[in-house]
Amino acid sequence: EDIKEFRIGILGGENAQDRLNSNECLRAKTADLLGVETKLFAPADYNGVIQGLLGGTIDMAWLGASGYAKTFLSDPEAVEPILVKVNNDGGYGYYSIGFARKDSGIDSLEAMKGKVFGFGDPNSTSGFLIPSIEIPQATGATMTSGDYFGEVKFTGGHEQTIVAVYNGDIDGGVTWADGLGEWEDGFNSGALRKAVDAGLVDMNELVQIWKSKPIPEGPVVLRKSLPEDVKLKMTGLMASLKSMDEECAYGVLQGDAKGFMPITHEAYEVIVEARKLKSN
Amino acid sequence: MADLTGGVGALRADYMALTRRKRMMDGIILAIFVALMVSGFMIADDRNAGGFWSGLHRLFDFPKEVLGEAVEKVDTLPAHFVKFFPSLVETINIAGASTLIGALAAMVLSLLSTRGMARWPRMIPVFRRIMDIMRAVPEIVIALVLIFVMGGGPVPAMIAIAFHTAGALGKLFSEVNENASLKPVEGLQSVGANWSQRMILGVIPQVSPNYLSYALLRFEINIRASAILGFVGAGGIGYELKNAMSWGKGQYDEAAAIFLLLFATIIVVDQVSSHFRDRLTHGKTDRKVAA
Amino acid sequence: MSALDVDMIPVKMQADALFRRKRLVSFGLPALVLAYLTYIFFAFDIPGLAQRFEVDNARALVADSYSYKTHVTRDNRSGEVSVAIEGERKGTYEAGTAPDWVALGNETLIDLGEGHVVTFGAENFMSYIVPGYGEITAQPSRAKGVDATLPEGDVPEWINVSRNRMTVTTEAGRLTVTRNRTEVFRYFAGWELFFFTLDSPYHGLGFGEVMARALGGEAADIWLDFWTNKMWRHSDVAWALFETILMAFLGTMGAAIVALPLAFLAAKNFSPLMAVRQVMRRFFDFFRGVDALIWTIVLARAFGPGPLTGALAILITDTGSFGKMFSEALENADQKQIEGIQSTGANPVQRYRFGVIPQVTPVLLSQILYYLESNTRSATIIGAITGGGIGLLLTQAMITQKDWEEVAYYIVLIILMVMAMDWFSGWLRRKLIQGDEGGR
Amino acid sequence: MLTIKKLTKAFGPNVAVDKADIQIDRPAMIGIIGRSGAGKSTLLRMLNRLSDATSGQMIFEGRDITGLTGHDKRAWQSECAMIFQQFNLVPRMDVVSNVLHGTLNRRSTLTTMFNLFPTADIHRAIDILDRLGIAEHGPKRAEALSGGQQQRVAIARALMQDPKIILADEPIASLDPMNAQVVMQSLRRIHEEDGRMVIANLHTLDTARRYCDRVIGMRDGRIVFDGTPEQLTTGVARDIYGADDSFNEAYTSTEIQTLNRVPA
Amino acid sequence: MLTIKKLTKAFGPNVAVDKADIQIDRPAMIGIIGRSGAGKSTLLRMLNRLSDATSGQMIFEGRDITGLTGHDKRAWQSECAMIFQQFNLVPRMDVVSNVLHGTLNRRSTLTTMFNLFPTADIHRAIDILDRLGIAEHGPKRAEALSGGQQQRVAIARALMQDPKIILADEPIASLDPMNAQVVMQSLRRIHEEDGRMVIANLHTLDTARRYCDRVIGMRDGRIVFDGTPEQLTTGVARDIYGADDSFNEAYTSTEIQTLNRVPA
Ligand SMILES: Nc1ncnc2c1ncn2[C@@H]1O[C@H](COP(=O)(O)OP(=O)(O)OP(=O)(O)O)[C@@H](O)[C@H]1O
Ligand SMILES: Nc1ncnc2c1ncn2[C@@H]1O[C@H](COP(=O)(O)OP(=O)(O)OP(=O)(O)O)[C@@H](O)[C@H]1O
Ligand SMILES: [Mg+2]
Ligand SMILES: [Mg+2]
Repeated sequence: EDIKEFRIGILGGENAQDRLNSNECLRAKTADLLGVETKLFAPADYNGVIQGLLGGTIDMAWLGASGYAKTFLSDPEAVEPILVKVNNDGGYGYYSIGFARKDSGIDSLEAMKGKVFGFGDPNSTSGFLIPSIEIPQATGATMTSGDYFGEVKFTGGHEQTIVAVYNGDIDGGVTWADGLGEWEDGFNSGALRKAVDAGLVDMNELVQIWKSKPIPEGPVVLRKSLPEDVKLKMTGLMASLKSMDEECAYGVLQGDAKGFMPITHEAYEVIVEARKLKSN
Repeated sequence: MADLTGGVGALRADYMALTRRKRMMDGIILAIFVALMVSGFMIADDRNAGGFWSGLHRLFDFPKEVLGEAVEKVDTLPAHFVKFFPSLVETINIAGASTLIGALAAMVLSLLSTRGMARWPRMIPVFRRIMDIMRAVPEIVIALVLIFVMGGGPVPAMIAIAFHTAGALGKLFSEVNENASLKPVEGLQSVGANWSQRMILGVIPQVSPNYLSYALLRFEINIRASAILGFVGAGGIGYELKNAMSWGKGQYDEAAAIFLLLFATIIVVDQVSSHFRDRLTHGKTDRKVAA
Repeated sequence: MSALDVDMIPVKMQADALFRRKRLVSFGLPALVLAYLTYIFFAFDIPGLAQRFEVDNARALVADSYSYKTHVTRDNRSGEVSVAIEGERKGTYEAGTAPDWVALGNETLIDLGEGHVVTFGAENFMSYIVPGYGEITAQPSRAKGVDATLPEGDVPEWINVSRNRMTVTTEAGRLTVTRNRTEVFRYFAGWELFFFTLDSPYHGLGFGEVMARALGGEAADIWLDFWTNKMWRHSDVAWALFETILMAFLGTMGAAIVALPLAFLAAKNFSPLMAVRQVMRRFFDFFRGVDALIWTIVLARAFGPGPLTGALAILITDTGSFGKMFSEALENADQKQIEGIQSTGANPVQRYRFGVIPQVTPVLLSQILYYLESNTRSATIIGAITGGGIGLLLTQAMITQKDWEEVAYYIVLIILMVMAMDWFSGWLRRKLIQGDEGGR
Repeated sequence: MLTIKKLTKAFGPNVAVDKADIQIDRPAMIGIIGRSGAGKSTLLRMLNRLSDATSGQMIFEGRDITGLTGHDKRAWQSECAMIFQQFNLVPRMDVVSNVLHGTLNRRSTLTTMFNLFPTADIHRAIDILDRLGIAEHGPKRAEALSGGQQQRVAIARALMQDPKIILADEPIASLDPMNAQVVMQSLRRIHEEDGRMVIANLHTLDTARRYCDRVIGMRDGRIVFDGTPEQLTTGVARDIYGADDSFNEAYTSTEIQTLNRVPA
Repeated sequence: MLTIKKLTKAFGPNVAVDKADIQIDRPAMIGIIGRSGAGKSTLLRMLNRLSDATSGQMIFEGRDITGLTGHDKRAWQSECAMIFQQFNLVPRMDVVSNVLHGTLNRRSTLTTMFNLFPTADIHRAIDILDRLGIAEHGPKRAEALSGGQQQRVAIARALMQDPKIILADEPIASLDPMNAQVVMQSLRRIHEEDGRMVIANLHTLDTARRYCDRVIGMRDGRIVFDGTPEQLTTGVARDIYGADDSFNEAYTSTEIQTLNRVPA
């Protein structure tokens, strides 16, 4: 069967219009390749794209690992991972970074005991899923408010976590970073770097209190029920994006990266298990 | 007699012309409306990720998923109710406090912007524009800005809702004021009462039942608004609902419990307040006005 | 006379009692309000909030909303200097060009005004002359960090220096130095590149000149450059506004169309069965009680993100509201007119058409139009959470927490849009309700 | 022509019309009198089938109309026009449209939905209005007219139905004496010129005497008098109104007396 | 005592009061007559400073009251009570509270907000109501009283102010003759017993004649008569009312004539 249009979902982190704009070239290429009308959608949160994939109203998206796991758990037949972003250093991982204000005297998880701790979005891998599993392993206590931390909150997203810690609304929080480069710059890329670039925070005021094991970058997924040739064409297009059009790849990959490489569901089984664990 | 039929003939012609004109106007208006609706629908349908017709059969997928899990874990619901009750109280408090503060501000603003009552009659247009602007700002805008400045929690939501409420109620209140009699005010003026005395004694007693009725209606609306603001980080039950909802499978039982709590609250408040409003405006025509 | 006084004693006592009661009420009510607000004061931890209040953030927000900054950045590894408005790629000056207050060359001289001068020297060296304070220099390197030198004396509050990073904030601008980068911000009032971006030939021209060129036949080009401005995206913003209004319009009108027949089923005097009526009423309560936002989430699965989903969510909620209000209006309908029509042998549909609709039209119309305005606001919020439109632009601009000038722009647009809809619906209401001579 | 047999209407334990028997052989102008609550309105409403009889029969030209339902009932209603005390017009619509409502039974739902009445009907409506002397008010809204004018619009609507019977429930009770006279004269003229049967509830004896060929008196739901105006003596009236010896006919006729004082 | 000099009030091009000169030396009961629109109300409202004069001066006991503002103006208003045709009470409040409003100028906003009127004041209010014969209505809402009773509450409020002057703007125009008499007699008694100056706009000649020591006639904003009731002949009245020879004094006095017919 043929498709009449192709719909690409884009996840947040940047101004909606900027996101649409940096993916505009991808839209044009897709439309050329598939010969059908192609549209971009940039809902406000992870859930919007996930619902779209589940409901069959979005055909391709670049999800976070946790978001992929959620999709998989809701309906294993909905989507399949095809590609993952590869960093300049050849890896495809990043880190969840725990941080606090320097002047609060907190410099480690131990010092956070009894303090207020903030996660980002519940569907974020680095902002919630991984830390919510690895931090209890480190502290030996659960993440329930009052158990180890005085209170555990969701701030809503990486940006909000950073601002909340910086303002002192919460004592410590987690966000993502590539773990490369200098702390003072907020690493080479990630939410901290963006905040620094925006002049929102001064990294001199912050300290790192925790760092996760590497987290796999989220996959680019396609809806399983798409026709095979569409899947093949789109996989090819995404994989060769960097070599075809550097400028476009920069926008789509949200920065400098080596490109995409193929990946399968197996790479995310750990995350799926982790997520299952967190469901009550 | 011929003259008479001629008269009737003229009347007939006039009326037919009138009817034709009216029919044409009706037709044009109807056509414009239908065209707007149809083209609007088509644009929206086109801009949407999924189409209307193709998505229709999936309408119940999501409720089914949520209900499925909720039914499966129905025994956890009472525990969830207890767990989320404090958040519900917070949501109600946000609505209550903001309605109260908003209504007080609206009272002053409306008195200042009603002819015959205004403290500074020349400033009436200024206060009116202020109310228009306060009314036009969606709560979420103020809430988001305030969350940025002072962090999450109930206060930004309270301020945001109170701000909007002041504008919305201010307009309704000033309509009420306009129907109030100025005679008592003049009577009080003649004894040398100052402005606040004239307002407290001369106006407020006349208008308070209507004020109260509108404020109650607003309270209903504000409960919903404060739940919504929870979605953007302003605390209360909306925050819990958003977290449970967006986590998805695995926490849908929580989502269902929160939803039931919220829904029950809205219904209860709605019924209680409409009962009181009926009593307050008993006999008068109660013009229900939108948010 | 004394007998009269005695007569008055019970009256006076009665009055005293009355006033005691009144005093109780007039003290009691404010006291209750005050008690509640006190409770709120502590329940919402307002004292703690005052402490957390970030004056800096507020200042940054306010300042940024009416001003913009230009970044002059040197990459301390490659030595390249770039100038970019708001530090964005689309606001970057072409290599080798810069605004007139930046002199490129072997040494880059940056004049921040009022005597503040920053120099990017050779070998990553930099200096900043602050009038009334002295010269700040730094020599960032991989080995020794920032290696800053300040004038004698205590380090003032506006300088934040550590081994690997230095920040200097003055009225003239801001300077940050890390091992990798040296960056200077200079602030300007206004919204940057609001009309034309740097690559447009019309950038930097005065209004008069642009007008003159427009009259000279370049109007279409000028409009295109403005309309497709990459920084402000006027066309996208206009489209978003339209989408928001579209959601409100479709939702409100659709709800009215759906609710009208259903309202008959829920009205005491029209509903065939008590049970039907009760069921309809509960349906209305349900549709109304679940907010449009939650409907958006429910509908997102079926229809995906987009304006249609938002419009349908509004439609569902308002079907509840309208259903309730319409059925109340119908219950208040005058039975005499209906009976008059009935007595001619009209069938039920005709009875409703002529006996009911003409008398409820003004009530319904005014309610629908009130909702149209209020739904414009709701559509903004719905858009903010999932749907699209100006609300999405606004929340996204806010989440990035740097484009406050865009936020301010969107807020102004939203306020204007809502006020325009308010005015429009009021105008239409007056027009339709007064002007429909003869009824319909 | 119209035969009413043991027609009864009970509201719960309350019997509003009690085994009424009426026999009418030729189109006549009939007045029904009786004090408030006697059952006059209820009787007329049953005839028009606005309410259902509890028991008994109504037969018009050999056809039993008591149990008609749906389409047949509406067809009967269109043959049997009703005029109300409060006019029961659609106040926000123009006069001609109100008159056109008399044709609703003959037109399809769809055309009427969009207010699409045939031009011929519109012309006839204006002619009828002209006959009643109010054609020039045709384009006005009904609510803009005086009471007497509105009642004439109601009569026009009735005529538009081209009915065999016109029922009028206290048609002049809300009118001032001048207008009352105009309306009663219109009804009488319709009866005489078109030969239609007119049954009118009246609350003043002298109106009944003056305009009707036959008067029916009701009391507590029962028919207690049926005869010509001449037979309606003060004694009989006392009986109908259940009054004692102090009964003065003038009590029931304030309005027409006033009317007599007005130069006609 | 009270001197009014060239007092003028113009509403745009319309001169409502035109260079009025009045000189009053001792507390008197003064009636102002004149036809509708003559400027009576405007004059009184200027005296009470409810509206501002366009030009001219008002001097009371040596003090110029024309230009007072803010606190001083309100203090003057408290010395100069006003009674209105429509009573201008707070209808939803009880009678005693309405009377207590007379003391507002002396009380702070806070006091009034919390209803903290001193008990002594409350008792005095009741005494005043008693003097006017309506003490037993004290706890009722003002709106529950008849017109005459409400007007007496208004007088009580005026007395509560303990004013030097009482201004009354057609105090009996909305009252029936019985009540009118009671109200006028109350005003007269207050004048006689307390020695307060009373200035009343009246619209009937014989009321003015009966109750006043001095009558001022206005026409088109100007003062055209100023003298004792005895000097107020029919000719003068014709002048004031701008009537021609067919002028009949009875035209202005329907109510009191009716009063005379009512057994007192
Ligand atoms: N819908 C109803 N439900 C209950 N009782 C009714 C109803 N309609 C009429 N009745 C009763 O039936 C009796 C006859 O009423 P009806 O209206 O026929 O009297 P009427 O002769 O028309 O009086 P009037 O001159 O006041 O119009 C009265 O006792 C009335 O209370
Ligand atoms: N607020 C106002 N604005 C404009 N014109 C006014 C105003 N008040 C009064 N006038 C005019 O001033 C003139 C005098 O009015 P005023 O009310 O003093 O007359 P009056 O003698 O009290 O008449 P009445 O017996 O009808 O109360 C009239 O022509 C009136 O129209
Ligand atoms: Mg009747
Ligand atoms: Mg007057």
